[in-house]
Amino acid sequence: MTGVLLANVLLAVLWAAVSGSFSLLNVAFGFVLSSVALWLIREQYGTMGYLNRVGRALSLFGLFLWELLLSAIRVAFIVLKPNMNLRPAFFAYDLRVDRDVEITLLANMITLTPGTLSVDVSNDRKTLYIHCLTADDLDSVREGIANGFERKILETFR
Amino acid sequence: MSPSEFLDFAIMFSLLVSILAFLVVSLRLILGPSLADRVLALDSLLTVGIGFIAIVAIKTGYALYVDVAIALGLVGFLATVALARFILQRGESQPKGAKPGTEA
Amino acid sequence: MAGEATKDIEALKALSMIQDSPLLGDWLVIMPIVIPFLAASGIVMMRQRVDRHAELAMGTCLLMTLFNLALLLKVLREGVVVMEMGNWLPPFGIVFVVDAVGALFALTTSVLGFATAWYAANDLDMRTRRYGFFAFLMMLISGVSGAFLTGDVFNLYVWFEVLLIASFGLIIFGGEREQLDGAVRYAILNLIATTLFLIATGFLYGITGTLNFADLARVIPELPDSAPIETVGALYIFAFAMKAAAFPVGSWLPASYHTPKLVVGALFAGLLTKVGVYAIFRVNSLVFPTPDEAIRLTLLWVSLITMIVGVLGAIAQNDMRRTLGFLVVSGIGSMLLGVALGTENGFRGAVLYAVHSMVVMTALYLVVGVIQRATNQRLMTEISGLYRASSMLSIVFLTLVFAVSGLPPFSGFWPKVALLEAAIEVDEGFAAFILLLTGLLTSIAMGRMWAHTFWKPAEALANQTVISTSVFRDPGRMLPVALLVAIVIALGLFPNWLFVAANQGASGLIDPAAYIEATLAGTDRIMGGPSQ
Amino acid sequence: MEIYLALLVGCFFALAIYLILSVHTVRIVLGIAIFGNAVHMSIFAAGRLTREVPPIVPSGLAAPAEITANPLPQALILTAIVISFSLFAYVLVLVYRAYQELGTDTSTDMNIAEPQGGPTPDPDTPRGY
Amino acid sequence: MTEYITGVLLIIGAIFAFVAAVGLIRLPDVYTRMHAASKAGTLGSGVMLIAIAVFDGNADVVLRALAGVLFFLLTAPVSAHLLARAAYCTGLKPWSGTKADELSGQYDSDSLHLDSVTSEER
Amino acid sequence: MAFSVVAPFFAALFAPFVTQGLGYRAGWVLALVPALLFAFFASMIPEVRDGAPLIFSHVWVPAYNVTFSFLMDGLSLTFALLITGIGTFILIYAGGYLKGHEHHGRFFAFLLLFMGSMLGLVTANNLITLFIFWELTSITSFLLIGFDHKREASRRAALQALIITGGGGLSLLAGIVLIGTTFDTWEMHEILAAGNIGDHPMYLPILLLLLGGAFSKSAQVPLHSWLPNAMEAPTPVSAFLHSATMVKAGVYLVMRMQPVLGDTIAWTTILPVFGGVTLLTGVFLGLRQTDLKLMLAYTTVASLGLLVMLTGTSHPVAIQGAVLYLFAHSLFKGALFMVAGTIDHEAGTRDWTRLRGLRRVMPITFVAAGLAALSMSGIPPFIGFVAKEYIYKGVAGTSPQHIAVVATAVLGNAMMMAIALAVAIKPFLGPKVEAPKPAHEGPSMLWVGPVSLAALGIASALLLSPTVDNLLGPMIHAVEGERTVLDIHLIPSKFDAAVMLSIATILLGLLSFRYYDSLHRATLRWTGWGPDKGFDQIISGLIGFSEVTTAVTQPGRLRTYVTIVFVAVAICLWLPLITLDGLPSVGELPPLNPYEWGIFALAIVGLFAIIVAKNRLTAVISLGIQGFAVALIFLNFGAPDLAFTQLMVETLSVVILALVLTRLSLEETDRRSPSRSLLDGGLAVIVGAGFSAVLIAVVQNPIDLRLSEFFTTYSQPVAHGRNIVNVILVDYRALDTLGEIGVVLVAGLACLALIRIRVRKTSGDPVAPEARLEAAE
Amino acid sequence: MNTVILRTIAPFLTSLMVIFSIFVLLRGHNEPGGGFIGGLIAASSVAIYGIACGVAPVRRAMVFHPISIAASGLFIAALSGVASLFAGVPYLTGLWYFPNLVEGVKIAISSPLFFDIGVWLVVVGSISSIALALEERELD
Ligand code: NA
Ligand code: NA
Repeated sequence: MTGVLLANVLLAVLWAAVSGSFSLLNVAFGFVLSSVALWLIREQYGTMGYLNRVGRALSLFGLFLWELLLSAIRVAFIVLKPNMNLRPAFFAYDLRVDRDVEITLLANMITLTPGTLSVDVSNDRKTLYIHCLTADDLDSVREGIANGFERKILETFR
Repeated sequence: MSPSEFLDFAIMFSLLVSILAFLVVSLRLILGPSLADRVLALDSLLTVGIGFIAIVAIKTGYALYVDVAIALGLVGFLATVALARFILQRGESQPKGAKPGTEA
Repeated sequence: MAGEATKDIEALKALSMIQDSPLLGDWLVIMPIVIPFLAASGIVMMRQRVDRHAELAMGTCLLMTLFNLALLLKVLREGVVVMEMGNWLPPFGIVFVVDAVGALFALTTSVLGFATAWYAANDLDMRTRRYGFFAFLMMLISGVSGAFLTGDVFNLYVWFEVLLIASFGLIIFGGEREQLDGAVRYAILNLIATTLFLIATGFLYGITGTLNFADLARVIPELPDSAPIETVGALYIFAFAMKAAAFPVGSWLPASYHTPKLVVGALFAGLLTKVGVYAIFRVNSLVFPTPDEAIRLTLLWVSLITMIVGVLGAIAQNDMRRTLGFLVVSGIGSMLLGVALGTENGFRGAVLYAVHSMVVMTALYLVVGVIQRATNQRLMTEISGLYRASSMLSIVFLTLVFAVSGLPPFSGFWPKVALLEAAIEVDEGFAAFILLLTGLLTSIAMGRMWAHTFWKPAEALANQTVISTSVFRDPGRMLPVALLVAIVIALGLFPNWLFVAANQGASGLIDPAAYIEATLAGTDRIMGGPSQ
Repeated sequence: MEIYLALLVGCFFALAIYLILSVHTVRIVLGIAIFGNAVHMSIFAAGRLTREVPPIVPSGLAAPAEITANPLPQALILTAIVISFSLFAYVLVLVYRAYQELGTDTSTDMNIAEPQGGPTPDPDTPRGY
Repeated sequence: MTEYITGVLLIIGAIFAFVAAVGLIRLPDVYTRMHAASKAGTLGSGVMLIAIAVFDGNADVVLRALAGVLFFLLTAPVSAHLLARAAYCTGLKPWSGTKADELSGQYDSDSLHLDSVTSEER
Repeated sequence: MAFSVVAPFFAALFAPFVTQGLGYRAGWVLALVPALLFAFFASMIPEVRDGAPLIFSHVWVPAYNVTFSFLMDGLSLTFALLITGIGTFILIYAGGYLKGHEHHGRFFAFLLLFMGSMLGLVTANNLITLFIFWELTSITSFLLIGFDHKREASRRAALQALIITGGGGLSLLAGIVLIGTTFDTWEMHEILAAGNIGDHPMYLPILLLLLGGAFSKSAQVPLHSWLPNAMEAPTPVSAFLHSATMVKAGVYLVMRMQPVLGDTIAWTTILPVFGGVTLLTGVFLGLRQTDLKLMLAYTTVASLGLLVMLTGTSHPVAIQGAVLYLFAHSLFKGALFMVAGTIDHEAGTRDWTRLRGLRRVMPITFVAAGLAALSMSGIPPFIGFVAKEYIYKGVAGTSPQHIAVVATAVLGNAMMMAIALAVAIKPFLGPKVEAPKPAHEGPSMLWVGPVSLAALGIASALLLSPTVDNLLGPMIHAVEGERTVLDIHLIPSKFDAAVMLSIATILLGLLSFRYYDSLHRATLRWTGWGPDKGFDQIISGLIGFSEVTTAVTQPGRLRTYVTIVFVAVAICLWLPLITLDGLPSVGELPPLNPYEWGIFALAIVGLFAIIVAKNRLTAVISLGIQGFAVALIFLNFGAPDLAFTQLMVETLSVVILALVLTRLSLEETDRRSPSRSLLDGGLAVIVGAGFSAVLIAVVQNPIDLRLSEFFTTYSQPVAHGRNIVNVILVDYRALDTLGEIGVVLVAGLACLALIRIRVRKTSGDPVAPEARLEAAE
Repeated sequence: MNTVILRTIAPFLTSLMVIFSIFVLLRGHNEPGGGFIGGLIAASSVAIYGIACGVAPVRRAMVFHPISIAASGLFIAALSGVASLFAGVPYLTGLWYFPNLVEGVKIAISSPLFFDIGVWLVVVGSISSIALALEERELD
């Protein structure tokens, strides 16, 4: 996978050199062009997996941004309402991801999305402790994480 | 409202709101009550500061101030990390009233 | 197209830069900075080769001494020497402007640096070196030299900070608790002093729009409003007086100078306060040549009280190092007297006194260092029997006792006569009296020290002093001291060259026209100015 | 405009000095930090203020098109800031070590370097000859 | 058009920043306040950086603005995590209205070792 | 000539080595030095007698108009001959006296050093040169008095001599400098040529200052006490320095300046009064003593008083008497001191009450003592007699107010005669008593000197006319300042008042000797305060005063120091503004933007938060707020680089503070009493307002932007940089930056050392053998 | 601090910040930035690395002792001015050289650049060494 990414970057640089401009736009354009080229040779070198993964990463990122926006708005509503109806709680979440990078990514995403905030990961990396603002139904929150970010992370990285 | 008038309005509005945010955050900083509250307040202050720099960048037309904003984000993170550790160690290693200079 | 652009640049360069190439000799001006900087960084880079640090430092100081000697001769022969850093026209770039005073002081600095490095090379343990003793030494010397040579007031501030931080580094070596206490006092008070210097510089820029000494000398008389500039003058004098450890803001010196290692105390005593005095010279000469009478009178009284308070403090001490600290203060009073008199002879006396005091105080600290090494004691009441223990040490110490008291035929005599003459010729009889009284009290303080520690037999004390005489036979410690004592004697017996330099320096301080001309002539040629 | 800043600077100075006059070394250190800031702003104001236009030559021009802020004080302050920071770091570490070794952060309790803290004469001063 | 987008982004950003500030004041304990700070605060400043990108439009500025945003997104949750952890470990009690605390008792008070809990244990 | 003055110094350098090789016999060898010098000076006699003063000038400090120059006239020549002549005998005597002493070589060296100094003093033409030698005699005297350094009395006496003569020296120096500024020269011959300056406005200060020096050196009351105490020195020193030569330096100075300063009311009042009082005090105190050396010392004091008194009359004949007496005194007193030393050396005591009948065992010494005592008593045909004759001639022939002078002279001389007889006769005559040591005649080294000097006392009187023609005549001329015709004879030509006074003196002296014991006891009845006790009181008072002063000026409290500093700052800020009417007026204020108010408010909030902060972290974070506000101000006023740096630095400061404060446990509250708070607050507000006011005053006038315009113009085209601030930092003012990174490096290094240094906990061991550094890596 | 999240993210942030700092350094002659600011950013990154992963890995990563790095910076800066000795101009005079690497890609090699690199090294080395030493001190 990294090999393909490297190839992609190298091709983009080659494009920039050939076209005589190292401006950002040109390099970015070269990157897209070389992605297309890599897509063309997908059968010979199996580059499709790489491209799929890039696509899934983009989709994860998009989901994240959207959730962040929602989350911020929700916080705004809570905070600006005269009567903040808070029911906070600390709860444990059983992790399926077990690599450090994935755990970190997940924890960060949880923090930036509505109502939840990662407090810590247990030392054996099995449990993520989360603080949430409205603890009416913790199980549905857990489920939302499991089926949302955690699944997407697993898809992207595995 | 012409585009530039609108932008001027938006800049002035956001500047004022940012400053207001600064002051409100500072209030938390003074009130505390816990150390974590104060560190959180400082962290928020820097976050708002990043926005403030962005506004100034647009106001002055020097978009390169974005670097200042990024740098502020970097060191702001460092500050929070260091202070969080400070809280941990203060809470842990040296209870109140411990006599100084007892080590080594 | 490209050629045209190049031509444009050349034309602009002709307007903004000095056109003549500097003579190779002009590089002497910057060497007191560059050499120790390179040496200091080299020492730190060679952290693992601790054994080479001392040699490098001594070699550097020796080289600097040679260069500074050449520089002094050049200045004495050719007048003020200037180098424009970055080739920019003064007052826009930074210039180093070296007159006789600056060159003389720089030379003294490098000599003292050599002596202390030599002594330290034989006195310090490897751990002290490992943590950069010699790097601090190098930086201290470069800071002091920079302060003596620069022609730019903000640059002067920078050198002040260099020497300050280097002294901060040096003061903590030794591993004693009282050092930390002394260092806290030293650091906080000195930090306040340099900060005041900085703000005064900011104000000065705000008033005059320039930072170059020579340019300031031209601009300030033309100013419409005298109140702000007088305030700035007062702030400068204050900040420098504090650095110089004048009464009543010099308490930091007796509070701290006795705490570090003796070799560090020797360096400090020789160099640090003199930088404050030198800065007062410069500011007095170029920036505020006709200070308010009130400022001058204040300075006069400050100088007199500093002399007396210093020497009384010296008499009151039992710790030999503290006595020396107070004597440093007292000497500062004498130098300030020369400045306060405001005459050419006054400046001459102050310059002579400064050189004398630098050498003698350094030597005294080193001698006390030898004594402490040998006896493991620091109180006069705990040390005795040195007279019998070493005649070499006795000669050295006695010479310094007489020198510091201003007795002939040693280095302290000539400055005293010159200052006395300066005071008498402007009818400051009381100042002359205080000057002489200080000399007498100094001889009492030091004479008692001599009687108690040297003449008094070892058996006279309840705890008989144990003297390890091998220290007195250690050439590594005794030779640097002997070198300084030889200088003290030489300055007493053959003071003519020193008078030549001091005369030239003092006349330059009173009438800085040559200094200004040397600095700004090139600019005037290009931009049109007073000398056109 | 400078006048406002001057007044603000006055507040900075006053607070800094109040802290430096404290007996607690850490407060002194904080005071020194604020003192530095006050000085930097003083220099800034002394070099006169210009709103917003930084002293940067726009790309492609030989000189700025409009009046910029005065660059020299900025350079001086930059130098001063870095120096103050270095000294601040040193003093802070020094105070910390002094606290560790002397067991106090109160300057009135630090009396090792100058033991005779009172007006009584030192009985140790040698007398006789 | 750029002006309008920029202006709107600025206003949005400022409002979020303000929200974060108000949250900091109004919310009852440090853990709840962190929600406000980490979400609204980050979004607020992020949006304003994007406003620069929109306003300027030069590739290098856009790239740096985006990199900045990415950086904040990376660091803000870490800050929150570290602070919350530090607060909890040093015994800062959550607000009395906190419904549940599954973290309670999981930290070893000396080593700060954090145990895991399985769903069965819950 | 210069070489002859410098020669003893060189000889001194070699003396220890010579002594190492030859032992006590080195005295004979080293005595060659003064002997040769004596010959050299003697060879000058004809020239000096016949002509004008000889001047030998060498370039020394041309940049300060100081020459190494010498003046040879009758006055200096006589002194030079006395110094070298007596010095020869003293060196020989010292060889025997200190035989076997561990520091014998050092002693010779000191003696030779002194001799050179004294020669320089009396021959110097340049006043600065004179002063240098003057002080050198003080220094060598200090070393010689303290030679027996193990005894506290010796150390005290040495310091006392140094302080009193040194203090007097300073007075002399002031006088010399005043002469220099008055005459515009320091060359003696030019000053002498200028004639009497009695009318000059600076006359009195010059006179008083010079007399300060002369009186201290020549032990005039009340500065006399050091001289008897100086008898702690070994006897050769007493004989040489403290009778024959050094103490005469003051007399020399008075005589030297007599032509210039003499013959005024001040001169003829001050000198005779001090001299007379000294004379009487000297003999009175001399009578109290039982120690032979002390008796001689007090008569020396008295003789010096007599000399000063005589010179102070400015009467030509009195001056003749003074010159004769000076010459005679040097001979007989030197001899008597050596005799006293020999007795001490051989009999083990100098107490005349314990010595009797030594004439048999020490015949040669007795002869020397007798001859010297007779000369001292003024018995013909000794030179002492001639001196006394002319003294009386001088004082008796003058105006009536000199009655007092005459009476003083007669009384003083008579008592001195009594003491002289007591010294010379009492130990030798009578039945032999048991001395601490079995006495016998000393070796030749111990009697050559006294015998020769005593013999000279009679020889010079018998050969009076050549002595006067060649030696004393020119000296008298020098002191009088003109060449008067001299008429000096051994045998009085007529029976005049002077002869009567002489006889009266001898009769009174004999009478006193007859009743010496009761006289001695009578003087002992008077006990009380004297300047010698006063010296101790002054020194201990000085120490006490120093302690009190230092406790006030150096109270040891950091807060006090800081307070003083800021009070001084407040004065520096406000005083010029107020006195020069520079208080700024605040006119039209330009409006501030609302958000600018906000930034200012943020800064104030930060400051406020620091004050109210109850714990460290709050204070640290509040520090962050104000730093952040400062950065915003920089940003707002077009300083992105500054804002950038400020943000980074403030944050890093907070980080380092946090790192450090982790281990610090500090007081939560600012421990200040309310009054102290008010005081500190008041001072802080005054200083803060002062800075504001000055800053406003600074910005009131327009600024000259030359520098920045230059930078702006050339940054891009010449320095190739568009960020002008950065170009200033790395090009225009790169040297600042270089120094500054030096600061950064050293700060890092210093912090490193500070953190690593291990400090000892015990404070018992006062000197650190080595730094306690922990090996880090 | 022993948390998975910080330890995971810190190296990444560190490398990002170092790159940013070098960018700020090189760009400083024309835009806000320069050796100081760049150096401070890099030092911050070292501090983060140190806090997250411990001092020993940082020391290994830096290879040389940070204070030696700082010293080399001072050496470079001081020496960059000496180059002008050979150009016959005074100390610290800016010397510029514009080689064409590739056609159209002009880069500037200059003594002020080396000077600024020296500044960068000094700031990085010095502040890192203070921070690391303090950090080590925490542990003992
Ligand atoms: Na000093
Ligand atoms: Na820079």
